[in-house]
Amino acid sequence: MKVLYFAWLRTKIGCAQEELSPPANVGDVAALMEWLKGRSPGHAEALADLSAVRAAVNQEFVSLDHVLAADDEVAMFPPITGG
Amino acid sequence: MKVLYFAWLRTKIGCAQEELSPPANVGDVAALMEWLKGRSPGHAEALADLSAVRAAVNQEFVSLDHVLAADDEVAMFPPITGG
Amino acid sequence: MTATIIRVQEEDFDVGEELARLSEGTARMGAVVCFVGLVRDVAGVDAIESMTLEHYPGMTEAKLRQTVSQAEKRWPLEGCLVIHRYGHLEPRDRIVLVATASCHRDAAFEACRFVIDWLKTSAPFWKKEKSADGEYWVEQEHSDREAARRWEKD
Amino acid sequence: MTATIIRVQEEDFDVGEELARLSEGTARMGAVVCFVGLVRDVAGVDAIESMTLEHYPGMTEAKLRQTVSQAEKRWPLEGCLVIHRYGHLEPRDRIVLVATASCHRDAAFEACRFVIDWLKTSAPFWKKEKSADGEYWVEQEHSDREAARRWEKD
Repeated sequence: MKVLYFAWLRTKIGCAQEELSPPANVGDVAALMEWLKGRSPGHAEALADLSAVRAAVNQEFVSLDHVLAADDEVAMFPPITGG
Repeated sequence: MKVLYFAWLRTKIGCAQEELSPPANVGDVAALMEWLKGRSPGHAEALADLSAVRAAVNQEFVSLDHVLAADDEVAMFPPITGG
Repeated sequence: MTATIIRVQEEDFDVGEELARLSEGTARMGAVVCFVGLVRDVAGVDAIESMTLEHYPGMTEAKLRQTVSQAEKRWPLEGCLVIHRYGHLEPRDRIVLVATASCHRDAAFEACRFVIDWLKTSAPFWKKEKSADGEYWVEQEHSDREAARRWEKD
Repeated sequence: MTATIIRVQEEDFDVGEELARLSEGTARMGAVVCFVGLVRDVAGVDAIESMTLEHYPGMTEAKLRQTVSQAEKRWPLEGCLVIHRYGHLEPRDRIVLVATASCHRDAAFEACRFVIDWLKTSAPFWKKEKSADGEYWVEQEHSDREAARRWEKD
């Protein structure tokens, strides 16, 4: 599973992209975020308030209960501010 | 009084601008148009249907009952089609 | 502070250059909206070969100034630009450019729409189109009168 | 027949050239509406020195294509162009260009507004502003969410 971080999630985590194999009980995006918090203090800080985090799976916006597959590309980021 | 014609009024009348001194009983724009019809068959044809004619006095749109002064600049034209 | 540019001219204009000129001297404008009117090659069923735009020099400029000044009263604009051409034009030629600049896009969009809608029924221009059947003066479109009238209700 | 141009790039763009490219190959478009978003030198009370725009390569282009394709379904467009920059930007720099072309101005205005409103909440870009106080990530504006939501009602 490829996990991408953007904007302040990237700067807090200190990394733009990770190749990960979460355990089988990590079934959806919310569970993945909980699991990621254990990887480092940076992950824990970036994912402390999930109401401020948005996600995309395979480049489509999804809600946190979106079910994950092993080869998904998962992105985490704050609300977007383009234009 | 300066009288200007635009678009098909100009082509029917065959002239873009006339310097005229209408008689004292020509008090408003409608009366001026009636009086102009007597000047030539072109004028009569151009001003035959006043519902198709618009007017401006001193470069402001006016209705046909607008009262005229001797040194007014009066323009006659069809509904505008710019832009 | 508002930059106001109004020009009535026979020559073509460069949209990029004109927009750049509008935003000279200020970094407060976050949004520029522009409308470009082009000569189409069809009108109804007829193929248009060319077009001639006649106008009323003096009154045209005055009416454009009035329109822009109304827009500047109604919306917080940082700049407003109107260029309208006259004379001989061919399909694809630019006829008119309206550009409005504001801090935010709402005002810029609304003001641009207002200026072009209002211009279409208040600036003294007349179009003559030339097709294979000959030349004829274009009639005013009902939709243009309605579009202008909409702004009177507010 | 519709010309669709979507680009995500670091370099600046020339509005005049891009609009000319949009209208190449057709004389059916009578109306082109464009929106240009510029970097302002203030945000709230802070003076902005510069800005960095980060995006999600791949998803950005996909989202822009989806947005344009929705606009093309909703309005009779002859062309639609979106160019969005990323990277380092300074006050007065162009950020985004949206241009829509149609036979008539109603469709062009509405579609242009739709694309910029929709893009603001669906294209994955994030702005970081730099002021005298340091660098901070910009928060999404409530008004942008509302502007995008308006189009969902129809």
